[in-house]
Amino acid sequence: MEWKLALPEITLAVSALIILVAGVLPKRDTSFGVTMAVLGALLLAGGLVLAQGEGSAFGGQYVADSFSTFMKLLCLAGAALGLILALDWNAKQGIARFEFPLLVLLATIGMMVMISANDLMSLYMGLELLSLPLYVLAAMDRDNGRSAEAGLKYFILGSLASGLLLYGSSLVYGFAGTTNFDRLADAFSAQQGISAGVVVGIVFIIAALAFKISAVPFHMWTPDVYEGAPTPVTAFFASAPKVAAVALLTRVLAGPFGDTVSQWQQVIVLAALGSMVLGALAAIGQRNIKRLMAYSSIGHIGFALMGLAVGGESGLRGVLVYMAIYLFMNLGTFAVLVAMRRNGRALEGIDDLAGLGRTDPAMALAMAVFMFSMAGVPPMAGFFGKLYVLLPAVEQGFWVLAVVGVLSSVVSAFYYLRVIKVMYFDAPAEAFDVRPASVSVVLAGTGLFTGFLFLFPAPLLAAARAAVVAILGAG
Amino acid sequence: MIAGLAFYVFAAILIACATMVVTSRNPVHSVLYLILAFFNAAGLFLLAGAEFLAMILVIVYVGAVAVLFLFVVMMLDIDFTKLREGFQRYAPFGAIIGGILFLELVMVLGSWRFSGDAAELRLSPAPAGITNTEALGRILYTDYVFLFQIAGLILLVAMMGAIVLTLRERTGTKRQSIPDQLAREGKVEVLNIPGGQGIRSLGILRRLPKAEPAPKKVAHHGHDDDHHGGGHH
Amino acid sequence: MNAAGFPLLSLLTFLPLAGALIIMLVRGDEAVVASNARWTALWTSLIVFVLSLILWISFDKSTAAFQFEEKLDWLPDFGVGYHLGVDGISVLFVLLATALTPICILASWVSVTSRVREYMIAFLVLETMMVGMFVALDMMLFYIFFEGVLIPMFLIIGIWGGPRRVYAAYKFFLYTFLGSVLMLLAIIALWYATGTTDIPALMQFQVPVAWQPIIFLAFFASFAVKVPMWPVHTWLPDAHVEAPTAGSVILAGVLLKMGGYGFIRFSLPLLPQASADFAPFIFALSVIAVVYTSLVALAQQDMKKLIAYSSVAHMGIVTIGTFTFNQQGLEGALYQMLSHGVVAGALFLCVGVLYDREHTREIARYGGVAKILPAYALVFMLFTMASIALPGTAGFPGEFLVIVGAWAVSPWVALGAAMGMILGAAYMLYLYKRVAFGKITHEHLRGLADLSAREIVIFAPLVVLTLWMGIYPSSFTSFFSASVAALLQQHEAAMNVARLAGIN
Amino acid sequence: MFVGAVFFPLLGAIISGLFGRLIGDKAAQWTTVFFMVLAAVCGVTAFFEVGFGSAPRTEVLFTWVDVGDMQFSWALRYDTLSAMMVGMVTFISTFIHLYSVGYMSHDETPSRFFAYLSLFTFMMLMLVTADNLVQLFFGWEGVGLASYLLIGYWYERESACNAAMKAFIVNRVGDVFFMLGMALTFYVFSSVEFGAIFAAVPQHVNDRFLGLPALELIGVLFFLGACGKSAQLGLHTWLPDAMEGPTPVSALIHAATMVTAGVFLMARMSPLMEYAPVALSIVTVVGASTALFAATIGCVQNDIKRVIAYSTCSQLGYMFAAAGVGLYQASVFHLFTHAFFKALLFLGAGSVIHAMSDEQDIRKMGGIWKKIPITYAMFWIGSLALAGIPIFAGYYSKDAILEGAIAAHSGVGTYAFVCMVLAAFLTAFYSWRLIILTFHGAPRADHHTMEHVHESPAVMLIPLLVLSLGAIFTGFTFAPYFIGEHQAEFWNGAIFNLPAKHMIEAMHHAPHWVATLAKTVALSGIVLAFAIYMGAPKLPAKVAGAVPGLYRFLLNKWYFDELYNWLFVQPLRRLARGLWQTGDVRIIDGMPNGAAAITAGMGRSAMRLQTGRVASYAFAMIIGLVVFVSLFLLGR
Amino acid sequence: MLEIGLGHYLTVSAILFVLGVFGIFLNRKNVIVILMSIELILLSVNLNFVAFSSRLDDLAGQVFAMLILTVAAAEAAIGLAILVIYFRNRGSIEVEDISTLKG
Repeated sequence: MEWKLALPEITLAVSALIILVAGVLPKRDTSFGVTMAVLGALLLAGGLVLAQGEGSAFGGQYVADSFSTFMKLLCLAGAALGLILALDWNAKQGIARFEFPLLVLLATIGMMVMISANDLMSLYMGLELLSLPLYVLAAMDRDNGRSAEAGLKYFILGSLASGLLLYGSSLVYGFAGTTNFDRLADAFSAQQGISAGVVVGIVFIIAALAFKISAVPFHMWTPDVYEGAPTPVTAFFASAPKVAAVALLTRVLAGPFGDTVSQWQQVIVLAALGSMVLGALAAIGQRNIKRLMAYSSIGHIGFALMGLAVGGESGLRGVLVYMAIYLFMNLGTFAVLVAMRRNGRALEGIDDLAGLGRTDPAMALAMAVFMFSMAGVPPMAGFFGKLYVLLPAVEQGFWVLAVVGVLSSVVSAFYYLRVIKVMYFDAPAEAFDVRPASVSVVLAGTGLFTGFLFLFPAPLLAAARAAVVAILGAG
Repeated sequence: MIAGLAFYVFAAILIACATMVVTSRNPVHSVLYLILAFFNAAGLFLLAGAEFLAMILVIVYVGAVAVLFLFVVMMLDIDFTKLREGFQRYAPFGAIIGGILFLELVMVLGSWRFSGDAAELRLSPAPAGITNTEALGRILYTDYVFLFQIAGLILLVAMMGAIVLTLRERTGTKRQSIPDQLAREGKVEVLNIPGGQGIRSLGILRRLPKAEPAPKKVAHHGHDDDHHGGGHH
Repeated sequence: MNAAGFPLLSLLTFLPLAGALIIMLVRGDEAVVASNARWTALWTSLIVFVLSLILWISFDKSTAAFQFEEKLDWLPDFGVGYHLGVDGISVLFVLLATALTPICILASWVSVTSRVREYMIAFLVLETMMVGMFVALDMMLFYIFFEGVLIPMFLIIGIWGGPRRVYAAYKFFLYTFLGSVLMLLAIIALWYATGTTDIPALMQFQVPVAWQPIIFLAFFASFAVKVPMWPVHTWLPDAHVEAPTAGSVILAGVLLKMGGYGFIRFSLPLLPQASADFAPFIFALSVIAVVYTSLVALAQQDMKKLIAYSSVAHMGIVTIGTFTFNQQGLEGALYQMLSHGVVAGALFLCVGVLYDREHTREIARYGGVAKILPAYALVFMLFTMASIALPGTAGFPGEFLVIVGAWAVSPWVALGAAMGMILGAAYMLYLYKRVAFGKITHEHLRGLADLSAREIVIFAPLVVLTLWMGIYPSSFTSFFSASVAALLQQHEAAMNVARLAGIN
Repeated sequence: MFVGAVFFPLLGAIISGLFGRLIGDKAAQWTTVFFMVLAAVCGVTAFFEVGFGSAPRTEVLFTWVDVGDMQFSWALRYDTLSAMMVGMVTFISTFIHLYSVGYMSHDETPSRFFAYLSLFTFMMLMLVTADNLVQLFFGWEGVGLASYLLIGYWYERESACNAAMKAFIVNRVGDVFFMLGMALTFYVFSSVEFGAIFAAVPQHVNDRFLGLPALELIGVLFFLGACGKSAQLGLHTWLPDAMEGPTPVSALIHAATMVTAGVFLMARMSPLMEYAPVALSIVTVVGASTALFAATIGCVQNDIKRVIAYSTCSQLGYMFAAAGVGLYQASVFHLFTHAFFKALLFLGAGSVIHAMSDEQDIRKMGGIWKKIPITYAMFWIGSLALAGIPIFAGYYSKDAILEGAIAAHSGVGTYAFVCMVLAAFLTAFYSWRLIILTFHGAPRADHHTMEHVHESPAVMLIPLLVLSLGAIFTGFTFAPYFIGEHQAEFWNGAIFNLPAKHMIEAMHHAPHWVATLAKTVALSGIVLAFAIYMGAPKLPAKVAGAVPGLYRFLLNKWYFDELYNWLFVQPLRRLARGLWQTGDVRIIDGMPNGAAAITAGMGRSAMRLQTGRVASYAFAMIIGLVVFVSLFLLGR
Repeated sequence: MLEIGLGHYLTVSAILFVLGVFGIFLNRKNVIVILMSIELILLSVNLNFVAFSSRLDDLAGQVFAMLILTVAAAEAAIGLAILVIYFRNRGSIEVEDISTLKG
């Protein structure tokens, strides 16, 4: 059988089991060792993903192509960086448990399954394998009421979303007769008109996936969960799962439903508009930087959706490039958030960053780079992300999207600038605790990526292009 | 005929129970209604020819899930009298939205036709001549082994999650750790305290219990004063 | 490779960045770091300036073509390349930027005491962005530098600025950002129409007439804010007032020119039809700007704000000249930009000299300064006169040429521009009178020291330039004559084509 | 030599101005004087060489501007007109420098003063030697700058600063018209160089601009420019205030430089003006009106320098009137003679002020003629020349102008003639009013001042004596060349007259009663002044009391300052404040600030949607779902 | 009339679905009811799948339904665990109380 194709996932699953056993047996705290082992597993999986061949397996439930390679690498990187960030934070917060990295690992498997999903069933299973650990992770700081509340909210709304996904899937299955993407694609291209049931099913599915990527109007959980969940968990939430969900959405919409584009484009356009506007507006008044990042991520998703709405090779490539850049700058920002700790207490207020430019110039510089990048100021990477979405949007005549997009980026610049203002213009507050080495590593990596992507954009672009060709060709 | 009658009975009870689940004031009652709903759903499954699923529903859901619910409801020790009555403020509007959703679904569902392609599109055509259970068994571990394994992983996650979240190693309990005790040996210093002098005067302080982090302040975001930037004033 | 035999323009652009990196790596205690940062920044900028003199010397003035070109693939999928080059229009701006930067660094030598390292880094990064913007021959590259300027400038205003720096920095950033994102859309639209963002290639392309107005307006949104034109000028006084002296110098000296440069580089050659159609509109705004802001300047109590408003008025002259579509007007606009860069920069330095001593810019707090600081008063007088376009100083040729050019288009516009001469004289002399003349009413002023050696070094080149530009302007106009002539020729041709199309 | 005449003063100015403190005040003073002497030697030589040797020439220095069609150089044009001006300016300026050495001996920063003075001279020289309009404009604005500096020399005085500013700004108003004139010239002729313009004038006679004859328009614009510089009616308000500067400055401004620039411009542009008859009529009317208007004010002023200032204003009116009827030669001749006697008067006034311990109000003088006899004599000579009494220089030029006005045989000419005759009467009257009030009668100054009254030192008297010679002899010496039989070869084409007009001959053939009338009114003015101020010193106050309105009207200079203040200054200030506080701060800034506030408000409402309730979140999701589904179903 | 077609099943399932949705967003009482409402939604989905499966004569739907059952069980477990720790922290499971994070 072609099970070898799924080798990365299998490897990860097997190592999860092994590490679980290895972690649970000793009596002492094994969280550091387990984290390292998980990081090793992720690295290994990354190598395997790179070496992975192309093709489909398990009766068409699983597919591997350059798209999945691209996205999986992003997810693996996101998961690994998130884990690194958690390393120090969890220990200081007293929630260092060996299950934490394992749950991240299992969620990563879920993401990889999602990315490779070529069937509504594997889509659902991957999504759930991602979601369930996330629910747990959100509530991980179990002695903290806010963490628990975040977990509960996320769980309830997430379950509702998966209910919608399932209902949509059932409609698609019932009306189209199959759940396999390839067959669905064939069916849709063959039929003249697509029955209303399928379309409504697609809408349901889109709604559920929009929930995962927190697009308006399915975004409501995001700020609360981001704020309540432990910071490294939020970092993880905001990075890898988003990438995976966008990947899934891209594959679903570009693959099986690619021929029904005129049906769902409206929805994506609306969601993109709403997300961009809301992400820009609602963040203005925020005091809590995690909440701010939540709204910021909503805005970014709006931009990614713009690319998706535009579709076509260049539009989808814009999405991919955008997500890659988003992943790294977001993780970098969260690295700073993780390092916000004074006298052992974790801080979340924007004002707590006051005077960071003096007390920790390097970190402030990195943060400034991320903020400018998110605002879309060249030559930071974020600008290119936006550019690569705007180019096809204008090319395809989506003027409203493009104009609203750039205007919302101006509005959002307002609050990104506020972070910079607090860091550089305000009188210094007491210095933060010594920045952990793990944070420094993430900061340096993501900072260099964000700041200097403009020098060597070609590899990323080429990879994204190949990835897009893969799904468009397949669909 | 009988099947038709049975369908209506099952369906009616199912919907009635579901309504009660949602509206009943006492959560225990809700759980019990839920169990009844599951039974009736199992009946509907049976009518549709999915006997294995019907059994699973009864065994897994009624036997495990619903009982788990009941268990938790009891365990949480909720003061039922304090529970609020009724619905959200926006109930009428919500009802309208729900009604629209329902109408749309019905409208869509009513348009179902057996499409000619569906026959070829089927992934796992039901083989003739064998029972539903056997047919499922044939494919579950072969065609669907991938998903089956993932389901396993999901259950693993559920297990780990439940443990991680709820298992408490009581921090107050004292255990003897012999290696620690032994390792500590050299560090014990016997001081000769002159009579009448407190330990404080000798500079020996009792180690205070580790300070709990002060409760984080919940920031209020609703207010907007001129604190930030001031760019838009 | 190019006339210099090595990638001169890249070197000019990125050398300051290298200097910034070196400063970033400096370790040690505060004083050592500050001193090292200052010297490194100064030397870096001086080296850059000396390098830029190669441009000055080996630039071929006889041709309108781009020179010192460098071209590399960058984002090949979108036809975006790393393409640098200068022609007569841009070469002097490069020199302006490289010349003002060392002056600015010197001007901040003692007045900036906190976070010197960051300050110098910001300035060097700013220099990279400025130079890069003027040498970029690819729209996307241009845009990146154009926007990139915002980052260091935002920090310079916000960190080292005055009491309302935060408001000013925000206003500066958001205003400019809003304008330029619209320009980004226009650039993308142009790219969509042509498949390239290479400027020389775009110039060969006729943008469809139907598209031109909307693209023009998008460009206009960006450049008008940057120039700034009335009524989107209000960010400028605030930014100037709050920015540290050197920041104001660069802001007035170079950043404002980015808008005018943009008009001449993009709007005119790429959108000839729309430029011609919108010219009356621009004239109206510009004349309003000249008269309005001159009047507003008259009422100011703050020296920097007054000079800031005068900048708006002067840039109004620039926009008038730009849209006259004749040799005199365009060269006048270019000349006015250069001279304003020198003169307004110098005026801000003059304000800075007083501010360094008294820590106030309120005019009422001064008076009789000429008595105590005679050398300063002389320098200040010179630049005041240059600012009001006294013949023989840098301010005159530009203004004169613009008025002559505008006359050919509409005498009323010329009259409006000329009104600025009267009002300019009024507010500048009023300023000078209140600051330098009169009795010394504030006793604390008596203890002030006249220009230090460092300040003389700062002012000397500006004085020389001011006089040189006034007395021998042909040494500057000769740089852009060929390019402007080519531009006009092309514009004429495009208009003829459009006219023919209209007839048929 | 030709270059030196122009640039020696600049050299002096630079040395004195920049290095004055280094080399000491004395050295700085004498350096400038030395360079002025050099310049004067060159200048006078050049005048004789060019004027009498008929050797016009142009010294091209280097290209100034080269933009498209517009090309012009820094060049020194020496034809008779400019050579005459150069000679006169350097000559008079030299003696003013010399005089200043004495006058400014008690000043704190004489090096600065002499630098300004030399700079002033240099700018004037640049103006007169310009070979193109722009260089002329350079000098034009340059003298404005220098006058600004000099009027505001005592910058610690509020009034001096204000006067300086006023001078510059009012000049600027004129300059703007000049600039527009240049623009129009370039538009019409595609050149701003005199040679090219003059050669092309006949081809452009019928050009029209905005429906108006282009040449007329150019002429009017240039005249408006000249009005500012030469303090003609309307733009004259700066001139009396300019008395705030040290007296030598007034002498320089009023005699040789600055104010004569406008007249010079008219003469210089004669080839063009001749083709602009309407413009010329305007010039005549305004000039003649100014002559009368300034004279009326001069009769009631009490500041010794102001009286002389208004006389300058008035005399300039004569010059313009002459230019307006086409008698540029007479105009320039009056300019030439006027320079001497007006410099003499001002320096004499300076001498008086010097003697009176800086008192300028003639009501506080009197009875000092015996104490300062030389100054007194000088004043007489100057006044006689000014009043146009025969033998003295002013007679020849003024007479020519009056005759020219009658000879023009036109309405405006006649109007000008009437005005100027009246003005001549008033001129004589106020001149002697001034002399009598200043030198005669009972001393009205306090005892302390009177004790200190003394004759000025030699360094001040020598210039007075030299200038008095000029005031006496320049008239009949140069009359043949300027307006007499040798004028054609003397001017050598530097001044152009329409061949058809023959104004010089017409002037010579003017009726004899004109000359007689001129002499009569001048003499009667003198007599009247004597009669009133010597004979009945109480009478003027009574007259003033009888017609208080008229007296006040004249004393307040026809209320021009108040009018301008009410018409321009105040509204502009209010407008400026309004534009700033309302226009900028409230309206224009209000838009972005308002947009920001609206955005923030929208942000707050967006935040308010985020209630924290999980049920409403779910509800939002369902609403979104329903909306999307409905969109589909409706959209199909 | 008593002929039972697909439509009947789907209608029942749609009613169940809407009831479940109502249970989530109209409920003011306690979170457990919300969890049960989610179970109702999943039940309706299962009903859909089974009905479609039998009508299409395709076992894939039933497999899907089985997977859903499994996952739903896991989900219930985790949901109840989170609910328990929430209760431990806040001492309440009222829906209205779950709103300290907002804005």
